[in-house]
Amino acid sequence: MNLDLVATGTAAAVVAAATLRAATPILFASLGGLISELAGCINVALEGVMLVAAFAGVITSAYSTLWFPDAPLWLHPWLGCAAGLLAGTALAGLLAVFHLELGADLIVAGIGLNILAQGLTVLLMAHLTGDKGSTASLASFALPSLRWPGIGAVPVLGVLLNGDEDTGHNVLVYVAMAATGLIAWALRHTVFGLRLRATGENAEAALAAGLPVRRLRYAGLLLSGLLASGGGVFLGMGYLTLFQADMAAGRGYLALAAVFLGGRRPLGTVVAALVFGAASVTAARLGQLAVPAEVVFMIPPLVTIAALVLVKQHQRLATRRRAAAGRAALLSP
Amino acid sequence: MRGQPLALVLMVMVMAVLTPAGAGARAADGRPQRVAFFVNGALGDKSFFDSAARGLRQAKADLHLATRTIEGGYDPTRWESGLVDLADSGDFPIIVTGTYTMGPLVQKVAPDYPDVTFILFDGVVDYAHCACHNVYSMRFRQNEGGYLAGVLAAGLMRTGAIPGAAPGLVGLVGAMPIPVINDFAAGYVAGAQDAAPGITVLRQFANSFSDPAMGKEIAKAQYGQGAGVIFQVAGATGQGVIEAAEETGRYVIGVDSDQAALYRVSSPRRAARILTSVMKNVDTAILRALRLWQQGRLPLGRTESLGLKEGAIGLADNPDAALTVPPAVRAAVAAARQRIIDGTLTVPTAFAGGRP
Amino acid sequence: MTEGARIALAVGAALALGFLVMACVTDQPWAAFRALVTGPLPSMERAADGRLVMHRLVRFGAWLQDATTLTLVGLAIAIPFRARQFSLGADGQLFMGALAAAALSLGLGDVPAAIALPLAFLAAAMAGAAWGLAAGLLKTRFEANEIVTTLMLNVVAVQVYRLIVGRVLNDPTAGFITTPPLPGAATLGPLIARTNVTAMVLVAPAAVAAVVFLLRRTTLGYEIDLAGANPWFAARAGVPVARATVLAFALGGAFAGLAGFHVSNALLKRLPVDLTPGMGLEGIVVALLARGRVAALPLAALGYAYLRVGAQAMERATDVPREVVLVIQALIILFVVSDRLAPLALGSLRRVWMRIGRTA
Amino acid sequence: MTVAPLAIALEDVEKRYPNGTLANSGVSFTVAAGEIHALVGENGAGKSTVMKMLYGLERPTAGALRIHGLLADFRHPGDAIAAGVGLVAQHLNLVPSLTVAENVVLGHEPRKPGGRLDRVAAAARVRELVGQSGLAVDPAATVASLPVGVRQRVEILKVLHRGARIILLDEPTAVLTPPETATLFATLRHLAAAGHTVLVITHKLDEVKALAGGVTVLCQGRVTGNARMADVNEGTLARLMVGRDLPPPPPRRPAGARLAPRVIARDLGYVDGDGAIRLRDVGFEVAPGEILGIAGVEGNGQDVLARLLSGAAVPTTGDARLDGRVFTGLSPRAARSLGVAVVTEDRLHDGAAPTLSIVDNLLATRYAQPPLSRRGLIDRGTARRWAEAVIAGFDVRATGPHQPIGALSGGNMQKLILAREIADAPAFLVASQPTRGVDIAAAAALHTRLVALRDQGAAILLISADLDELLVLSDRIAVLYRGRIVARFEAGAVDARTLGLHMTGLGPEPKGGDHD
Repeated sequence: MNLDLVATGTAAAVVAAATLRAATPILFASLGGLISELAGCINVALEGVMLVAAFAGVITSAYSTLWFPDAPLWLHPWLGCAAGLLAGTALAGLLAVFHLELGADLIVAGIGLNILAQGLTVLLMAHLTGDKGSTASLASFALPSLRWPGIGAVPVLGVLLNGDEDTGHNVLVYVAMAATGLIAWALRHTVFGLRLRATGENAEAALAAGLPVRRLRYAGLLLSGLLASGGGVFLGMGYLTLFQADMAAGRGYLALAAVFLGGRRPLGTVVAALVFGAASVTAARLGQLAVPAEVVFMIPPLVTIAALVLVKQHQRLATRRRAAAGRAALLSP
Repeated sequence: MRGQPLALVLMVMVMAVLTPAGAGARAADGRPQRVAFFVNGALGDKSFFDSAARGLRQAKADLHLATRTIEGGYDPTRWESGLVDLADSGDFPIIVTGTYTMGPLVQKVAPDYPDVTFILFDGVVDYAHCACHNVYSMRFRQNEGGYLAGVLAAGLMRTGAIPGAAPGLVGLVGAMPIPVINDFAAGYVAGAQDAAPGITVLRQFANSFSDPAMGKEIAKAQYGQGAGVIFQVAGATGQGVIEAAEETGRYVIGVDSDQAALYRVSSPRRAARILTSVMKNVDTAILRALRLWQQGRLPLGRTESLGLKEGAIGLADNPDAALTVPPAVRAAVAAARQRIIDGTLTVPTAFAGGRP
Repeated sequence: MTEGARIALAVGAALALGFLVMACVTDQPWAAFRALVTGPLPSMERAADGRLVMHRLVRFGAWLQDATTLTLVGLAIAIPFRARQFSLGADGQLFMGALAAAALSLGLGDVPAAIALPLAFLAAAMAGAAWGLAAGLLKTRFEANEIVTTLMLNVVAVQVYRLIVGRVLNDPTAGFITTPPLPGAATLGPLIARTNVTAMVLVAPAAVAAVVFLLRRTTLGYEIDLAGANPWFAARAGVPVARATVLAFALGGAFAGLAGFHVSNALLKRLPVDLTPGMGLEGIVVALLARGRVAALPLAALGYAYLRVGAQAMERATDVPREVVLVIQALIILFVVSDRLAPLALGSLRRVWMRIGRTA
Repeated sequence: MTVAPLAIALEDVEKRYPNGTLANSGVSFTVAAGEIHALVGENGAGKSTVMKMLYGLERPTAGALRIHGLLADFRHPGDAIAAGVGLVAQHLNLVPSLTVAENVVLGHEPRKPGGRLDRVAAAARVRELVGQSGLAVDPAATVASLPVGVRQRVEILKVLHRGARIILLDEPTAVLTPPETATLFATLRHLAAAGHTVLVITHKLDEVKALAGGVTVLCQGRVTGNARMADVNEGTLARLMVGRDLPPPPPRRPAGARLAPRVIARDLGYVDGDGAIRLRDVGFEVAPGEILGIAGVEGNGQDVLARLLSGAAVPTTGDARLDGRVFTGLSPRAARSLGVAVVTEDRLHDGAAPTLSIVDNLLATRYAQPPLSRRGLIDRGTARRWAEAVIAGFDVRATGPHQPIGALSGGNMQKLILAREIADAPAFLVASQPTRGVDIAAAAALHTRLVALRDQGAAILLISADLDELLVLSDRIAVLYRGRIVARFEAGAVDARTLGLHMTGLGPEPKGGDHD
């Protein structure tokens, strides 16, 4: 095999593996955003959900060694994971209560909950650890990585499947991929998916069909919380092994953008999330060149805008083609 | 019924207005003197502000001062009013604040409150253009620490002791290209070049002080290119660099505080990846300044420059990584340190016009 | 129940809950609470010679300064909202406005205030408007979701701002990344000593009045309203819907740009690189507290700013950390927008009361 | 005498909305099982509220509902469905992006293990229901692609799928052609014969007569009449509904010499974004003082024609001239400035802004010209005075010029829309479904206004699904079928049955050329 080809392939695989890693939190959150959006409830609180989930996960995994000193070591990260999912879902539940029960505007309530998450996590962290910045001083755990045995030496594929350090991808990376497939399938093929889509598209019709619209919306928002929590837990217990104030760093908003960029469809959303992941990896790697960091960080937003414009132009061209064909038919006797 | 809550609020407001301001504020004899620490940001950065806060806590214990830390938040439009409010309240005879950003604000506020003493760390006021007789400022020569880090990193690479790393490559991850960070970097690059001429220093900024995930990604990219050691000057973002070091089995140099100490108990494996940390001893510098102030010996109206010589800058000793660094490299670092203290070596700085 | 009473009740409930949080983190919750509620007000003290002396004017000033910015960014949200566009772009528009005002002020150099100020003012408004226009055109020409485009344009604006402040306008002698101080002629002087309360404090309500007039009395305002109320109908009736929508974005952007002018030429008088994003989001909160009524924006801004300055006062007076303030802020936002909260609470209160009455 | 078991019984039902509006008060009536019962009344009489209460969408504030003798306290449509009640609403409640089968089974889906939707079973179920009821629909079609008449069939199938014994229909014929109506009625009779109970809301009295066995009349929220169909005639019903006698129908235009045409449309064709031909070879002339009626089943190109003629869409081929000047292909505003006015088909969608005030709605077409605005400034005083004059002149029931127009009844809203469109004395008015969903009295008033405009010399194109309306008002009638004009008639020389045949494509081939 050509050595150059292997080198290029390996470099590409490194970037691909990094992209997967960087895209996973966004992917989780954007799947969540998609579900609630399809149920007719835009979830702006994804950012806060991720933050709360990361916090609860890290703190619980660290403290579980104190609470359950006799438990096997592998259990602690999973306890943290469970706590993170629970806490993030609870925050989404709060959003649902404020919107569905108390009549709060969804977007503003979402912003409010983001602020609440920002304040509460730091407040609690300071209260528990005496540190306002991060939990670096706590012995917290990461969720395990899955490594494909026996392919570490295989060029390109080894890097792709087992990551650039041959440690394998975090289990949550696989969960995210599985969740993507599952959600795409469930939305299309299950009764629940049908009902959820019907609720989001025409709530009145869903109500008239006897669907429990409010309960479906709760389900949409809670599910979106659960998924976004997955992203938060990955940030704190996979990507990193610590909680840092404000560590979601805008990924929740990016995820929301991914939902719209992906045309509110599962596959499109996944592609958009990967694009955002790739953009941030590019930003991390382009910095070696003489490009100002500011310019690099403009890439993801500009790509998003360009994509929105191009998609529209594409649709327009298709429409124009169809219309031209119709016109020809009209003019022919 | 409807008007009642509003009336209650109004009553509270009226009562508050009638209460005299700053009751019991001015320090009477025998009561601890009150020190305010104004943070133009928030605590928890694991390095700079946290270190300063540590100094204040130490002062509270050692000097029996009553300290209060006020976090001004990240919105710069509120810092001026925050500072003026502290000075104006009359509650605090001395106000501590830091960073170059606060310099011009102190310069603006201090002349209006001649009875209040200001300690400005890691920042300066222009004494030539302001009547700042009540301001003591100190700046740090962090480039000297950066230089030692560079000597250490490049020296270690030259030994070829790090498996998989390219010998001619070291890395640096910064938070943002601000002068203080550039100053660390300028010293680091100079030190690396002096120790191993022709060595390449990879440099990248994360564009954020608080995105460890980004820090980790950048560090992985640099390690992936072959860097064996990365000097992180990135605030909380740097925690990601440290994690990347652990995962890739390479090394990192911390900044501001002894960052190995952070992990020594919780994660010894990680601590072992931190060769050392370039210490910027803001805490001891502040403690010293407050002590001098208490003794009436604080040199007001001037800037003090603090570096290796004064003990304000230094390398932390990390026993966990001690075995990693060969004696020859240690010796080179020690020699460089001595030459800087002696004044035989001048480290380049990122501050325009040399010393501000 | 009137809207005012409902909001008062919601704020009261949020403060009460906030008080509980405070009680958990400090042993002097009452002092903290008092500081929060009375912080922004100046206090009077009888001096030794019997005269009344005003104290804490700086907090009062901070209140007005904050309310000024908030009113302007509130307008930036409220105007596109009239055209049913949910713009989140006030942030980017503010950054571009501040940048334009500062760049122009520096570029003009030594010219009289009568020239420098109006030009900087206009430059800020136009830069903000241009940034708003971009979102508007993306919406009308390409049907790009405005929530996404404005969020993305915000990121771009912040990076452009950092690029230019850091690499073009940078003052190398400053020791931190910032522009040089703006020329005195281009900056606004304080109306209250030792504060940055400037003429902008009058510009903000004037801007609100102008917008109210625009929406109520001009054909453009009518077009914006109609385009927002029912774009399909507006189009059939002959209203230039796309133009009205784009102009609503641009107009909103102009006011966010003015908020930028307020930041650069009145508050900071130079631009540091670390101007934090997020003020645009505050604009959304203000616009929603005002329930979309433009005339109510100054009131909402004053109320919200009062809370924020009170929060600072609280932090200064006690050991309550600033994050408590974030929590209270969040609670107020949540409670105020929860339309059904007050009736629900009052209803259950009444039921409890009746039950007590029955058992008694 | 044995009493048939009662399927529906309302006992002194009151509904007061939280804002204080009293929609129903003391409403009592009964419907026997297997009966087709009509609920008639003017718009705003409270008919729809009764339906909503029976379907669990609203809860009565006093009184009781009984379904098959059991007290029904529905909190949610699910409860009503469980009790065997189904509703076919006036604004059809379907999810456009889903298929017919998915819409029909929504809420009661056939499942496969694992919560999966059984699409095969769903389609089979729909085919089975189609077979039982005779309502022809393709289960795999996407609802968005179906014409309104077919969508309504989907709604009925939906109701049947849940096994409803009681079927509520709210104005089911408003969007149907005569043949479709006939099919629907046959289906309903068929269902009633099979033991279903049918409650129909309508205000078309001939339909009541043709369909129902019993009738209940509502007026202003109260029951004003309750009778067996055999005992009443249309006149008595109308009086019960309106509370007074109806005005006579507008006088027909005296036949005279036809003037030179004012509006000439030639060869109009339109292709939409999907490449579908929606209109082709449409040509007609309208003389001043003439009303040209356009008949057709909904979705055969009427909406496209109205849009082309009012500047909302650009024709792919052909053009139309008003007094010699081309006015198609221009913007709506430019078309209006040439003297074209339009009453759109769906007043809530693109005929008005429901949340805005009456004044603001009236302003929409004239705000940019004196005397309502000068140099970009709107003269609010003049606007208010104009609105007050319109409210008085058109007998609009409103609290004042600042009331949101959406709070008015359909008839009052439509009066205001017509008032706005004819305020500038247009040379050409395109009126689409001007009296759809409007009560009898308001419809009569609107007709009078249209005739008055005609008599002033305006050319009017009247597009309507209501054949009675077309026959009464038009001078000539053209029939649109699949985007073409397939037949043309002098109004006096045609009846509803013939029109209906042409509308469904069953008429003889069109004779003659494109122009008459």
